[in-house]
Amino acid sequence: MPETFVFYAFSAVAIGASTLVIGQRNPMYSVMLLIASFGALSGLYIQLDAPFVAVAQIIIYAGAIMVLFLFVVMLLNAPREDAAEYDRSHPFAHPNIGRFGALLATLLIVQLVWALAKVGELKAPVGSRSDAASVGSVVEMGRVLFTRHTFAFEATSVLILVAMVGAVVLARREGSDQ
Amino acid sequence: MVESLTPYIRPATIGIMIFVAFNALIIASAVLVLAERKIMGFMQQRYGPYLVGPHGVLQPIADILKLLFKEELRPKGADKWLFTLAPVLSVVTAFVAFATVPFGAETTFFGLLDEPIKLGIADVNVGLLVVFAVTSMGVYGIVLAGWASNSKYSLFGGLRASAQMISYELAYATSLAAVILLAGSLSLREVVDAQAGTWLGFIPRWYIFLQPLGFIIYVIAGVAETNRAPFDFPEAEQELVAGYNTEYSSVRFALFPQSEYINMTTMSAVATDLYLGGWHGPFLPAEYGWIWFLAKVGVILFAYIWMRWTVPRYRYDQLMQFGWKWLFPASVINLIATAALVLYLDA
Amino acid sequence: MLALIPLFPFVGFLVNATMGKRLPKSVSGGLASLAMLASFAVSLITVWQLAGMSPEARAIEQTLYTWIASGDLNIALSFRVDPLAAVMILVITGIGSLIHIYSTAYMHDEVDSEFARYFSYLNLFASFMLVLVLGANFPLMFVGWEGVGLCSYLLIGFWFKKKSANDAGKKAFIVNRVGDYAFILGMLAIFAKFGTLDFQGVASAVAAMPVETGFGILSLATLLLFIGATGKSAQIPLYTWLPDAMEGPTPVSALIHAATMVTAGVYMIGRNAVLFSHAPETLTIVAVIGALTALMAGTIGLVQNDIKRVLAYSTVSQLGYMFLAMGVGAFGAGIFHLYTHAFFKACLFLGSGAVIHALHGEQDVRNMGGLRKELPITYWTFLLAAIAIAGVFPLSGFFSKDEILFETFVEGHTLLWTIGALTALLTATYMFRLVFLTFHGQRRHEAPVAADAHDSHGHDASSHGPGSGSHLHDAPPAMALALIVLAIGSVAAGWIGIPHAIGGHNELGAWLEPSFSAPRVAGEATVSEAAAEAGEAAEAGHAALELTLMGVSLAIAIAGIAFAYFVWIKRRRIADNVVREFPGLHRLLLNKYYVDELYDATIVQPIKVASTEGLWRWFDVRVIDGAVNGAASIVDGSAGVLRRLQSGSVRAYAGSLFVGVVMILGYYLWR
Amino acid sequence: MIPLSHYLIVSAVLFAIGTAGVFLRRNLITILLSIEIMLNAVNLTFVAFGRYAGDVDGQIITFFVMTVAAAEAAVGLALVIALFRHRESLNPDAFTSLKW
Repeated sequence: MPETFVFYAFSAVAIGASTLVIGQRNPMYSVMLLIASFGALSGLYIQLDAPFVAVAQIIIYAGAIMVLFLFVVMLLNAPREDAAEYDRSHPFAHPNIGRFGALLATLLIVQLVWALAKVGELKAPVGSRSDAASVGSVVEMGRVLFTRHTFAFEATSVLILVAMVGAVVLARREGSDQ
Repeated sequence: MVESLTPYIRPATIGIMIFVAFNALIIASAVLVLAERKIMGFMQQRYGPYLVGPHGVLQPIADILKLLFKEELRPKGADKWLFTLAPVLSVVTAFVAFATVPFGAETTFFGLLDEPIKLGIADVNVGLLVVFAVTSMGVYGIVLAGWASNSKYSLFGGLRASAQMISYELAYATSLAAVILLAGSLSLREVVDAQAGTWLGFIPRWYIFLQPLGFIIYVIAGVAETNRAPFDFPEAEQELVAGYNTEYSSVRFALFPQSEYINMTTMSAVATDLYLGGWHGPFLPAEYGWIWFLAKVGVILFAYIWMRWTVPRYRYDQLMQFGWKWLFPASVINLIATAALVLYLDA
Repeated sequence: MLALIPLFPFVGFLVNATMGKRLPKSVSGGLASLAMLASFAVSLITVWQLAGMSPEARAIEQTLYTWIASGDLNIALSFRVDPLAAVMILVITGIGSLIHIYSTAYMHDEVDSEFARYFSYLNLFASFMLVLVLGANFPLMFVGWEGVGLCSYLLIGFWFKKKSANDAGKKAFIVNRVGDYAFILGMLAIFAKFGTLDFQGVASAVAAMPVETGFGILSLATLLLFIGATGKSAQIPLYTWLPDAMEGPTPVSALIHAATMVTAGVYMIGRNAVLFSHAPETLTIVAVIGALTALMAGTIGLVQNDIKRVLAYSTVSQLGYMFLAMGVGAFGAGIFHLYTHAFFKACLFLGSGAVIHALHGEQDVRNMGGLRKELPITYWTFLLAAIAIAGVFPLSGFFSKDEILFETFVEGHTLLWTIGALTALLTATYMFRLVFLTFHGQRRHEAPVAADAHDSHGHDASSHGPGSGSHLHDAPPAMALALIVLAIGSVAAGWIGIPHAIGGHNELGAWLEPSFSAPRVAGEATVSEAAAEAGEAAEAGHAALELTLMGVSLAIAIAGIAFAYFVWIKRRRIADNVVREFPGLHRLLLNKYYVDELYDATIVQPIKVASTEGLWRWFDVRVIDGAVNGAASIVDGSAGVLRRLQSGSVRAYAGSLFVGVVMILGYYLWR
Repeated sequence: MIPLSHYLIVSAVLFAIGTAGVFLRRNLITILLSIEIMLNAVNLTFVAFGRYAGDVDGQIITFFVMTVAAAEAAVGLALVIALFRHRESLNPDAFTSLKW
């Protein structure tokens, strides 16, 4: 069962890396580990007959977004977290909120797994209802993207523009307006 | 498992291919080291390396040995893991990038094999994107090196590398997209085969004739992506001692130029496949097309070196200006024009 | 084609309003005048086409598109020109263009932007007025109706830096609004009754009905419409705004407050002649109101000293005449007078404008006199117009006024006829008082001083250089042209309405006749033909009577002139003596019967008090503010508690959100 | 063949990890990274369901998610830089001035 093995390998890498991302304090490591996790995820995408998404995942996430993160980490060069000063006025602003959040997260996992267990249909093999060709072809994807989802596509383009302008305005130093 | 990614070939042959490509790349980098210094010498009216072996052909070997026997230094306060990871990462990405680059038609290696195989490791239906993706990963090696060695020169080098490579990836990808439009496929092999034959019997159907602007943009962006002069800001000797690899020595150091040369080779190979018709050429039977391929790659590599020793380095702001305000718009225009052309021809 | 007529001025307005600031005066003014001339040309062509048709079918209708369609209310944006409208558009565009040309010279001392503003308003007014006239249904007419009101407001308050001008503008607008409100109600009543607002539809529907006896829905509707008319046409009780409107530039007074806009009410009644003639009650009211207005305004005009106010009151009184005519059912006569009046009143106003122009803003006749020499053109044109309005044969005023009086007499309203005749006497008197005081006798003024003293006029005297009062310059060519043309008009305009009695045959009457009868259906034609025949017969029968009446009114006119000459030229003392003898009467007239004060006391003050004490001090402060503050304080109180939750810590918010997620999911699982 | 539920469980776990990260870490950049993890978990779900249902919409939505992620990263990091300039800190609890 090679693909089962591959699946477990990728999943393990993804989950492990993600755990480490939030598990240690150095943002530099976090970024690198997250890249690893993305790589594993793209592996899963390939296994799901979505090679294009897989490559896009690498190009966009690993190749662009993460570089941006890395850039900022290096720019600010603030590798370690500083101890927080809390105001006690808020129940959630308590030092233990971290653990509280972790608890909630585990709770969420339990709930989701349970929910999945409830739905019997999901036990079916992922490829059972359709063949790879129907989802694998880049041509089909492009056609759908530019016909059925044209509006969303344009909207995202506008979104990107706005984000770009916003980022420029925000990151610009005060006084360097001219 | 996925059909799209399985290059339906026997593991044996894929192993052979990997072996061939790997060694080819290593040799190429060695040759390039020598070629670079020889050509530089020629251009500066010197002999260049001359002592080691006849006309100094063994110079690369000597360099490698020298580097191997150097001491492994790691600066105090450098990040242990990343400092080691960085060069490995860069060289690995450099190698992997070549994985989906086909470099020849079917051949039997002068009858060594009982049945012909396609020259090229993996034939993926999104091969072009894979190349692009892996090369885009290449930046991490440099950036990490710059950050991990905990030195301001290196840090500047890394910052510059990240900004520069992100900026030029845009133009790079856009010029690729134009070719994809023409060929109507993301598979490099199909792109190459789309360029077989000739117009009017004597002009080869290479995309360079359809995409002159695209080709120029691709080459320039490629130079910037590989951090070669005139865009070698990450390691600008006059400004930052040696940029991101200031603190490196011995093998770790050796890996950086290694990966740089491999990246150059990959760039040239991809350029050949995309614009120069790959292994297609006159006079030779398709079986020996890989010779054509090598020749074309060689020409482009020569151009690389030529450029390096001819053109002075930019200023960093000029680099950014050029990348964002000229190269990228030009590539977009090129893309739109190509799209219009394709639409017109199809309609 | 029809749409072009209002369109040209509108385009002119757009251009002047948008880029007028940057245009030199010659361009903006020339453009505006050109627009008017263009639409005048189009009107001429239209009327020519109209004249080509057979008298019954004289109408061109053009429907652009359906404007409002909701339920059974269906209003098309359609223009319709029939003989009546034809006369109106000719008057509006013709006199309008003359006044535009006049204004180019008159307003020349304004800065470019003001100049352009003035002409943009003027053009806008013209286009609205044309819409009013050409509109084929009530709502469209109402659009024009409101539009001209707006423009008149803008133009009266043109020199908005002057408080008096602003107040006058506001007054005009508000008083008009009262009328417009009634007008809207009238429209609603008509729609409720007939289910249509199209003039043709209403007319034919009414024609089918019997003449109403007593006070019914028709009387109500028509009365409401008439109240609207009193607002627009300055009749009792809503006339008070017109005299104040003289704060505006003089050409504006000439165009809007003498020649065109104020006649809108008359036109409206003429347009709905069929409707009104089915409501005798209203017609009587109209007639009485008209007569009373004419008399009252005449008496006031006798003692006013501001040259423009005198003209204003004379306008009011002439409008009274027109309504009198309408009231006695002599629609043709009324329109005829409207048409002649447009000429000579415009001429008079422009003449007075020339005088004021020459005197750098002097408006008080007591400071004038002896201008005959300095301002010959102005003098002669003014004189001709005055004779015309006084009603001396064979000038235009004579025929129209006489026709009205005759019709009144024939209809049997002897009392009204007497009032009319008396008013004619007054008219002749005060007009010539004006002429004599202004142009004869000796100069009684120092121009520069006067200019500074009563600079009730936008001009700065210095632009003419000090001491220029010693030598006055007559109207510049542009103004002179307008004056002369109008003078000729006021002489000759009447000749298309010469009654049969003296060998003419009232072309205008015949021309207008179809507009006042219901749209004829085939078969009805013969009947109305018969009616027309009968009318002819009656005319013939009355010839002798008409001749005598003519003689009478002519005598009256001459008498008035002679009286004026006697009092204000020969024996100046008499006037003063009279004043001294009856100071109360004089003050009463001088203060316009204290009507303004009356309105102020009875209407304005109560409303003021009610709104300040009741609405403001009690309702607004107590109720509304109380509610607002109460809500605010409630929010404040609760927020004081809730704000604790807003710690500003992002993760706190995320935490609360996350808790919510987990709980909702849990609910769906455990359920 | 791997059951659909496996992929879903993986994505659920990733999502939970992301959420936990938002609470555990006191570094704005790491928190942004955690958000990226969540987005990717969702992407995985989309692609898995898309594969299961046999249409490409799942993947296309993934692209939109990526776009949003890119925008979010750009603006978020710009904010981080701006904040860091004001207080030499990346601790979210240091920026609690936006309250009553």
